[in-house]
Amino acid sequence: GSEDSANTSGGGEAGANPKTKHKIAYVTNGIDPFWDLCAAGVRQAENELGGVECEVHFPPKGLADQKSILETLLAKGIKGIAVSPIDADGQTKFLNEVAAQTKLITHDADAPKSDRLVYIGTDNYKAGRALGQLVKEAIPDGGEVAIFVGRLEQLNARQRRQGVIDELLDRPSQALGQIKFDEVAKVFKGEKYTIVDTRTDNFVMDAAKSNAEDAITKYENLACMVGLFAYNPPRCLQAIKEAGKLGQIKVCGFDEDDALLQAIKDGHAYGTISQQPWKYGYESVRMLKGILDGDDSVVPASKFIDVGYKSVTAKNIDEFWAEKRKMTALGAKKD
Amino acid sequence: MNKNTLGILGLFILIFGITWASNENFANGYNMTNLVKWSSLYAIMGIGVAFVIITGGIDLSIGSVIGLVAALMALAIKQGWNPTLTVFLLLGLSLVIGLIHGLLITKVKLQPFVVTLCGLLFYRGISRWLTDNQTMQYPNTEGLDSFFSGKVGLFGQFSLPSPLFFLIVIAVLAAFFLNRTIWGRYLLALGNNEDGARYSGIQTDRLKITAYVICSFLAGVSGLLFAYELDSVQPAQTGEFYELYAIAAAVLGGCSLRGGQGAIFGVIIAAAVIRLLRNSINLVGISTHLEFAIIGLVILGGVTADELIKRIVAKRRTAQVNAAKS
Amino acid sequence: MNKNTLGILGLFILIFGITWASNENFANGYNMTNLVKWSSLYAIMGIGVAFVIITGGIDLSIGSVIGLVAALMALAIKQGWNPTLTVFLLLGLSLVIGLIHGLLITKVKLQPFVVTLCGLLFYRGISRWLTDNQTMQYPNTEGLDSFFSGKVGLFGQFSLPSPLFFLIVIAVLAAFFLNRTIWGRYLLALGNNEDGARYSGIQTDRLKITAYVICSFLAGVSGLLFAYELDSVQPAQTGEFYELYAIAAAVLGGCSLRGGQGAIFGVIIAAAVIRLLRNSINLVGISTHLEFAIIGLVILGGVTADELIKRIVAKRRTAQVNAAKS
Amino acid sequence: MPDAQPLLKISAIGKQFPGVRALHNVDLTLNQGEVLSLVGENGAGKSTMMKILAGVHTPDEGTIELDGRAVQIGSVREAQKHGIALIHQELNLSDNLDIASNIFLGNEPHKYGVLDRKRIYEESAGYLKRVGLDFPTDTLVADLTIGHQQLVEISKALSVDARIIIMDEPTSSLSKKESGNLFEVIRDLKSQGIAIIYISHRLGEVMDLSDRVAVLRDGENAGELVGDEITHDAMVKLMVGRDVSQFYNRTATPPGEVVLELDRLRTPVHPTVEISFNVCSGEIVGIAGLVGAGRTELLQSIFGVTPAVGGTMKLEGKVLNPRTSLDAIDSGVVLAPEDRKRHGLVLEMSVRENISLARLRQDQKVGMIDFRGEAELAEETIVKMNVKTPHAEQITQYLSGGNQQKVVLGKWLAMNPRLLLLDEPTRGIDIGSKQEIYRLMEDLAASGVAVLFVSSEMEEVLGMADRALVMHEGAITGELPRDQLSEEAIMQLATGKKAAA
Ligand SMILES: Nc1ncnc2c1ncn2[C@@H]1O[C@H](COP(=O)(O)OP(=O)(O)OP(=O)(O)O)[C@@H](O)[C@H]1O
Ligand SMILES: Nc1ncnc2c1ncn2[C@@H]1O[C@H](COP(=O)(O)OP(=O)(O)OP(=O)(O)O)[C@@H](O)[C@H]1O
Ligand SMILES: [Mg+2]
Ligand SMILES: [Mg+2]
Repeated sequence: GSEDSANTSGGGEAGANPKTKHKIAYVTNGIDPFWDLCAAGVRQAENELGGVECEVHFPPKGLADQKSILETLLAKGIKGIAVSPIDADGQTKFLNEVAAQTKLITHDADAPKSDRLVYIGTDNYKAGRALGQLVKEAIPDGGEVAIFVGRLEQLNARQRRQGVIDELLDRPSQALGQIKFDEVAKVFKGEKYTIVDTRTDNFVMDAAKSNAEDAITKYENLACMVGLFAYNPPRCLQAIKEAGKLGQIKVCGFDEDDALLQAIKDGHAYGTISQQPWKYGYESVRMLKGILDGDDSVVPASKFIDVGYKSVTAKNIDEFWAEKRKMTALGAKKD
Repeated sequence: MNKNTLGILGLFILIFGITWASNENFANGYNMTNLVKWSSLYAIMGIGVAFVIITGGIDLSIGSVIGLVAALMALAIKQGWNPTLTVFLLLGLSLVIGLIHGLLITKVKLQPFVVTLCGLLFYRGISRWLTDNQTMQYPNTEGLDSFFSGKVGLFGQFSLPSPLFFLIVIAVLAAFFLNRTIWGRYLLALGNNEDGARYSGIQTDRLKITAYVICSFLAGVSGLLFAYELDSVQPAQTGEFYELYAIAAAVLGGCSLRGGQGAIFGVIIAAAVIRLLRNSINLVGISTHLEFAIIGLVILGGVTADELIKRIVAKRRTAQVNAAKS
Repeated sequence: MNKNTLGILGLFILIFGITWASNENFANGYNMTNLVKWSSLYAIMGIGVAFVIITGGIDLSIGSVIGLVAALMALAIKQGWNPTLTVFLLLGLSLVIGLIHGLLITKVKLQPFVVTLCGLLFYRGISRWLTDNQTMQYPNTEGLDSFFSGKVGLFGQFSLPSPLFFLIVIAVLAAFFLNRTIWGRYLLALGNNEDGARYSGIQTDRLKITAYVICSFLAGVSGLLFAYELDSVQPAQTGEFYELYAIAAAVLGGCSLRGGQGAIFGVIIAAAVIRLLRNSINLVGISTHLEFAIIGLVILGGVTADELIKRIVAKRRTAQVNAAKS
Repeated sequence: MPDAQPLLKISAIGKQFPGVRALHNVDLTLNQGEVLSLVGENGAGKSTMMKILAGVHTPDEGTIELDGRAVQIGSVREAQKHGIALIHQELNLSDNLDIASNIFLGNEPHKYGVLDRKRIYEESAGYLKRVGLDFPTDTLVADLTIGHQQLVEISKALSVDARIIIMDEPTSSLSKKESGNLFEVIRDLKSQGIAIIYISHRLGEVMDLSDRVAVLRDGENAGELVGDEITHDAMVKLMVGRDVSQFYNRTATPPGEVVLELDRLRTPVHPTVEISFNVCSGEIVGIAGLVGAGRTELLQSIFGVTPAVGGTMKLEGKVLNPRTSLDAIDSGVVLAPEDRKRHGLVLEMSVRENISLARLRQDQKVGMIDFRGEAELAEETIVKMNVKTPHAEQITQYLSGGNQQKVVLGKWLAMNPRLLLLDEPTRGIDIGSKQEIYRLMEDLAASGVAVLFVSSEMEEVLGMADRALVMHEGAITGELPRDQLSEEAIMQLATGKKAAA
């Protein structure tokens, strides 16, 4: 009886409806406020560009969850997916499976060996070097530097850290694909700068703060604290404030937590490197829409769209913060 | 099949039906295959923990054991060890872990919750340390890859994933062990009344240790399955939280945390319910932020309904007795 | 102070000494103030969960309750609610949460592990959903800020952090309640022998509910303290895992998971041990990757030593009894 | 004799449990200052009736009147307010607390909830004196023997200012001396106008104490006896519905070869005391002694659950050194333990599963359960032991005490033991079942099994033992052959006076 019902159902009509929006999905690598800013960019593009309807998924616990979300999206017949692969190399095979069934692009982290159509991202190593540059500006006379990060198992975290270390030790630049990573439990002594420690907190907020506190206790001559994940610099700032060493220990960070931006404005922190996350979201939607509309010109020959990064210091903080506010407000939409 | 299992089966069918009705793609081959795959993975963990729960114990460490085994496998391959040999070594390691748990619990008489909580912390820390907290890839050691995460096509996009075969073997053995062998009977007896079992000549310590060994062993198997399924390991994350899902599956599937009660089939269905819920949330398009809340509610609803049904049955039985007597 | 508490105090002094010896900065005012602060925060959670453990129950939900309260506070302030009023509302909410747990456990007769596991999932999901999973900053509502996370300077960099005052008040009340009031007595009695307590006219259900209410309430208080301490909330992460630390502190501090046993002072010292370990790991310069492993080992070592000491004491007592008899 | 206005009047009480009708249409009256005994077989509903009075259970139907006024007793609190105190059949102390705290548990003197510790310790000392318990009031209950714990329970009942005190088998774990002490207390209470409801399976005590006896059978009133009507035979007849004559009819046969031989055995609780004796095939040997004399400990050491710390044992000439019960069972030694519910049975399992629990190992086929054999064994045993159960699948929890004990025995008989150890085989068991258990012991002895039993009931030892060993503080103080058995001789040895050998 299925043939009869197929005739009478309006299935054909709906498929031909030109107003039907492309259903696409934006998949992150976890739950983090960073991704909410990206989602803001997604919403913005959705509103501005029209013709697409985008789901945003935050896999709660790592790779298994990301994989099953992608599988479900495929099952659902989604037309395009932008994903930030948690482990690009390990996932290549699976990503190819995905790419075979839908339009796949990567953002934030690339899977260069996979069949993804385009990668939207920044060079985290370069961004790390830029962060090292900020540290140099913050403490031009040199001194002890400690690094704080959530987890070093994420490639971007390792790249950033390596960038900072290489820059401070004035090592030559490494190519993104072939970076040699330094050990974690090691002190790196350069001419002016010494990287005394790297502490991880596993995303536990109180650990992030107490790591900062303990570093202040341990390294009496600490000159600069570098936070590689969004929540790290604000925790460092709190610890410094409570130790009565505001201004004495400089802070340089990554990302754009409001507390950090405020501190830059107030002169308590030196600066931060922003990847302008909304651009990931915006560009991802723009790419997918273009690809789905059959407009191949959106994809550059290099298959790489560099959204770049921005060094934010007291000089440009007002302008940057205004942009962030605008983006957040623009994209805010309950999911 | 007992009454408990019927309840959870009903829940499964209900959610299955609702999801199907609200999304036509739900029943396609691709999605079904995936659902079967993830359910199998969860069910294997759940069966392991069910054995421990039947003895009246608990195992909080399995998530970390999964992480450890997965990490060590990747590490060993990287170091150039023979993959197949490593698999056996790691399964051996998980047996040893279970043995240690069991010995601490029976001989030193520590509480299972405490021992396995320490295990949870310890194995996770060791994984992170050994791998320097780096994500590790699984190279294509072809044989193992398709053994642990391959598929046998059926028709269309319907296929049978490797973990299902593992589950079938494990479930059949487990159910057989529990219901048909003397040791299974002993396990149930000691879960109900440990002293009573001991006075009947049952070597309760050995059996309890066996239960922890089975549990850790199946966690080890799961670790390999998960790792090969994902082709990669994150030492800080892989397996995190799984103990809670496994325990939830065991409880929802009819194991009482008081011990002495358990049904393998129920655990499998319960694991499938948990996976189905997640699938359903993603398919129907409910905010992923709500996922945990919904799973929590459904489990709570499930066990509450179970409890209330039991009471009604008991009441009816009283009424029957009265009717018969007067 | 009982014997159990002496053991954990010894452990504390040992680690304290070792750390001090290996890092001279350890004993400076800044570090001591921090150590006291974090220990107080953990101890408050630990005391809450101790009440539940004394009844023979467990509460896995407190980490999620902490996250929920912290998230709602930020949300309310953002929405322009009166902060002080919100504090009272949220403390009220945590009371209600405890009440619901208690009712489900006593009236519907669900197992504490199951109820609070569902709570763990549910509250976490709700926090994420309500806040749309956004990190929320705590604006400087000055009064509350210094109330929950202020400091009273002593000399040099030594000062007394707010959480310490909270802890003192809570600990004194808790110890008084447990050891000096009839309800504390009832709690201990019912944890040991629930039927016996009921036959003595003790309203066991009410008391058990009270224990869950106290636990959730203290989790609520901790939620506010943590949030103000960190000046921000990550709905998906704040409080995650804390239940395990709190339970570990309670167990290490002398509460038996079998119920009927508990000492507030022990829990406080045990919480301090856990925090001290972390501090020590950072100061001595051990890889943070190993943190979990070390904490796990120390807890296991602590409870093992405790168990072995108990046995030796029991043996000596037997010997004495025999000596007295013959 | 009853006054116009009884203190307590219970009418037409009914109570159902899932699958069990415990009480049906029960009437009972109680007058001021009288001792009313309640007797009946296991499961007759005695404890249930008393739990209703104490507010533990609520009745499904019927009324309770106190001083002529109908009352609802919805909780233990309310019962206490009405002046009703119940000493439960099972011990209900919190052994993490001390004696004083337990005596006042639920009834503490307090000010705004704050304990009045001084009063608690002072006043509890007085109660201890009354029941003759000579311990400091801050002794942990966990450190007391069962018998002493029972005395704490009794002190607890005295501490609530009760008009009605109910004692549910208070002497089941008391020795003769301690029981005597309790009877003094009861008479004293009675003289103060307090009414007592006394439940016991020891009919001798009942005859001595009671003004009136009410008998329950199958949850219904079976009759009442007053004054001179209270005789052993009359009570038994009402309880079981027929005459039970010839209670003990042991006729010893000459013993066979030595089955069990103990040579200077030392148990963990009394590691300095050496125990030596023999038990022969076909012999029934009783072990008498006061509570806490170490009899249970001895049986447990022979059975391997608490392995001996020194000395040697031989079973039929072969060295027996069991480290676990399994070792003992494999050599042909089995034990029906004192605490049936905790050690004897897996209460949540069916009669079939309990009966086969020990035998499974023998009948296995490469580890697999022989289900058919198991079912046959269960059916056979139920018939042989005369277990009253609707079917083999009944959960043992729902059986009466006597039938539970028969299941325990059935489990062990299926093992064809060489030596049967019985610890208080008839504790808390009604008269009909008792008789069947005695018969069984004799049958086994006749078939050549050696039987060693521990009993605190003097008549049981006198009636059943071919030979009695008497223990005191872990040591065997004497051995009495059947012709020298007497109450006085046993008491002498049990209190530590060595027999002039
Ligand atoms: N809580 C309960 N749930 C179910 N059945 C019960 C419960 N308590 C008692 N029963 C059943 O009710 C009946 C009466 O039990 P009760 O304990 O009153 O007997 P009893 O006369 O005190 O026996 P005994 O001499 O062995 O103490 C028995 O069949 C018993 O199994
Ligand atoms: N597991 C144990 N741990 C410590 N002491 C024990 C233990 N079991 C028995 N005892 C003690 O050993 C002594 C002998 O106890 P046992 O139970 O063997 O005596 P019994 O003569 O069988 O008395 P009952 O009639 O009460 O069973 C008592 O003082 C008792 O408190
Ligand atoms: Mg009774
Ligand atoms: Mg005994």
